[in-house]
Amino acid sequence: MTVCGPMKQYQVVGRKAPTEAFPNPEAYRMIIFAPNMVIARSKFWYFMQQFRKMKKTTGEILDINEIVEKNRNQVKNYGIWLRYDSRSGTHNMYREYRDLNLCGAITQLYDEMAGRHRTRPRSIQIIRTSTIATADVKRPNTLQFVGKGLKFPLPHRTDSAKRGNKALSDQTFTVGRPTTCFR
Amino acid sequence: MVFTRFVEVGRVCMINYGKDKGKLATIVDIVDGNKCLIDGCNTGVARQIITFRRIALTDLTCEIGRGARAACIKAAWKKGGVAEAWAKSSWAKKLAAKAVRGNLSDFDRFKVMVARKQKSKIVAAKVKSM
Amino acid sequence: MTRSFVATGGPKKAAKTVAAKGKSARMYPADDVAVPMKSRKGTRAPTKVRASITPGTVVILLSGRFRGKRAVCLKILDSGLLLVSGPYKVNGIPLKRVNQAYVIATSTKVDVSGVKVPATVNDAYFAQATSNSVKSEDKFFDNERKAAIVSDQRKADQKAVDDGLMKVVTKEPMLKQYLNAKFSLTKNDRPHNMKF
Amino acid sequence: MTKAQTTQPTRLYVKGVHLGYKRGLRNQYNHTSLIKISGVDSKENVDFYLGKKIAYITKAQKAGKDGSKFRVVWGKVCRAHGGNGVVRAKFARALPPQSIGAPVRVMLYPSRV
Repeated sequence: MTVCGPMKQYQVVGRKAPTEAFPNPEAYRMIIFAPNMVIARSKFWYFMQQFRKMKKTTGEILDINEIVEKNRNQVKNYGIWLRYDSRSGTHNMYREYRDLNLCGAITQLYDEMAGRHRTRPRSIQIIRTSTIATADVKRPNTLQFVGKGLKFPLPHRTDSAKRGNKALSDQTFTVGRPTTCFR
Repeated sequence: MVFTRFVEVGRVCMINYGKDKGKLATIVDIVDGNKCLIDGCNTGVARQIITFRRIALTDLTCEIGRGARAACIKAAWKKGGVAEAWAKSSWAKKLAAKAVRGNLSDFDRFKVMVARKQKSKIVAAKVKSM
Repeated sequence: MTRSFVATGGPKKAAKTVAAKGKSARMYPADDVAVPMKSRKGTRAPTKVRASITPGTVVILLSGRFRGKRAVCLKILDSGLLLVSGPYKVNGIPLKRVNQAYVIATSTKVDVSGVKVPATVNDAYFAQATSNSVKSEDKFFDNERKAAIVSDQRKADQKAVDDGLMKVVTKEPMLKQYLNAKFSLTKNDRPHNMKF
Repeated sequence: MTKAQTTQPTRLYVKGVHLGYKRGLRNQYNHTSLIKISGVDSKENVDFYLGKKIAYITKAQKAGKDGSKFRVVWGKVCRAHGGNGVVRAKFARALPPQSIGAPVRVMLYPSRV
């Protein structure tokens, strides 16, 4: 699987193609995270093959639709249980992210796993996800940002645009010295 | 050095990048060490997650709870008189003046130039007499 | 089509008459007769002057002797050139024609409805004058001096226009000084961001 | 101009610099020069300058036919070169290589404002 842009959440329903002997095979529903529907369908068959004796050539997708989170106005804590293959073995992991929606958290996860563990998207399997109440947050990095009365300054940074100039990051040379001091 | 402007819930900030550049928004929640959730219901900025690099903190704050809704923020702005306080700040005045200067016509620029000359003449005379 | 059966001339007289009736020609010339291509001169669409320039617009001249000076556009001539005047009394720009490409139109407008431009001031009025001066310039400096003598007619026209124009110009404060001043780019001027 | 040139009273051009020529990785196309116009940092800003005349001016030892020691190569702005405000320009004669890094004048005409 590849990751391109933000991940989306899909619900995929599929089953074995009906035959004379089994006119009404059982249907399976799965929640898949993928950047698009094509990849979601492919991912569905990848997991199905592991659980049941089914594959794409002998099966059919009954339904696929994107699940859009209703409340995208609040920052929530997401816990994600996953399994990934590193260069030396397979590991289980639990990670926490803060975001407006689950898909955003999943996107962060894929980015971070690539950065910290050089993990490719194809070797990540998401086992379970859930929103976590503030009291249940485990990871210190997340804990930092859920406390009450949190505030911190932005002490040393470059302004993205100064004196009508373009952002410093956009230009190779500039006559204006960056301001790094902010109140 | 003592800091006076903080990333905190209720802090009014100015967006300095992208299509909403130059507009005010309120920090509603802090996502992590790099980004926060802002809401610009008073200034037409959509509620969104934004990185700290793209905002500048102002001196102003308003009293809202974490994750406050648009209506709450609007009320808090009204109560705290944020819009008026902003209009009074020298930062806002500078921006306004800049906008006015940028829109001057050629004739207006000439008038400004003449006025400036007159002013400096008066100042120079005063300085000389001192 | 470089050749046409519909043309005047001996060999095609017959063809012409028949063509007029709408029948095919009974007789036609044995040889193809070369007919000169129709000239497109004179049928050119009149030059469009951009919307920012109207009679009364203060313009900044960009090239030539009066570059950087501001003048008032009085009229758009048939040739598409702009008739401008300083006024002469203010900044020394006489009644002259300029191409709109060499002019920045400012948003400042002067009410020129009261300014009467003599009807004789048209393209021909200037064409005559320029050809004279070009000739003399080619020769000697002395001749140029002579050519620089302005005819009384010109003086009268200039005066007529200036009188009307000065009335309007002096009415608006600072306008006279503005027209007298030169436009120049300075260190941090970005013409692409400027409003004129 | 036959008259003695005094200093130009007003600057009616924008300063530019000849950066080099249009080129690929291995080929260079001298017929088109890249010009950096001062203060132009984005493609949107380039729009104002499209079609504007550019003068590359040098001073020579001997006066030319017109009696002036200044030589001019005229060109004009063709289009933007990428998105950072650099423009492509065509000159009546391709600019010489020693002009790379040299100032050019981007005139304000033909004007569209």
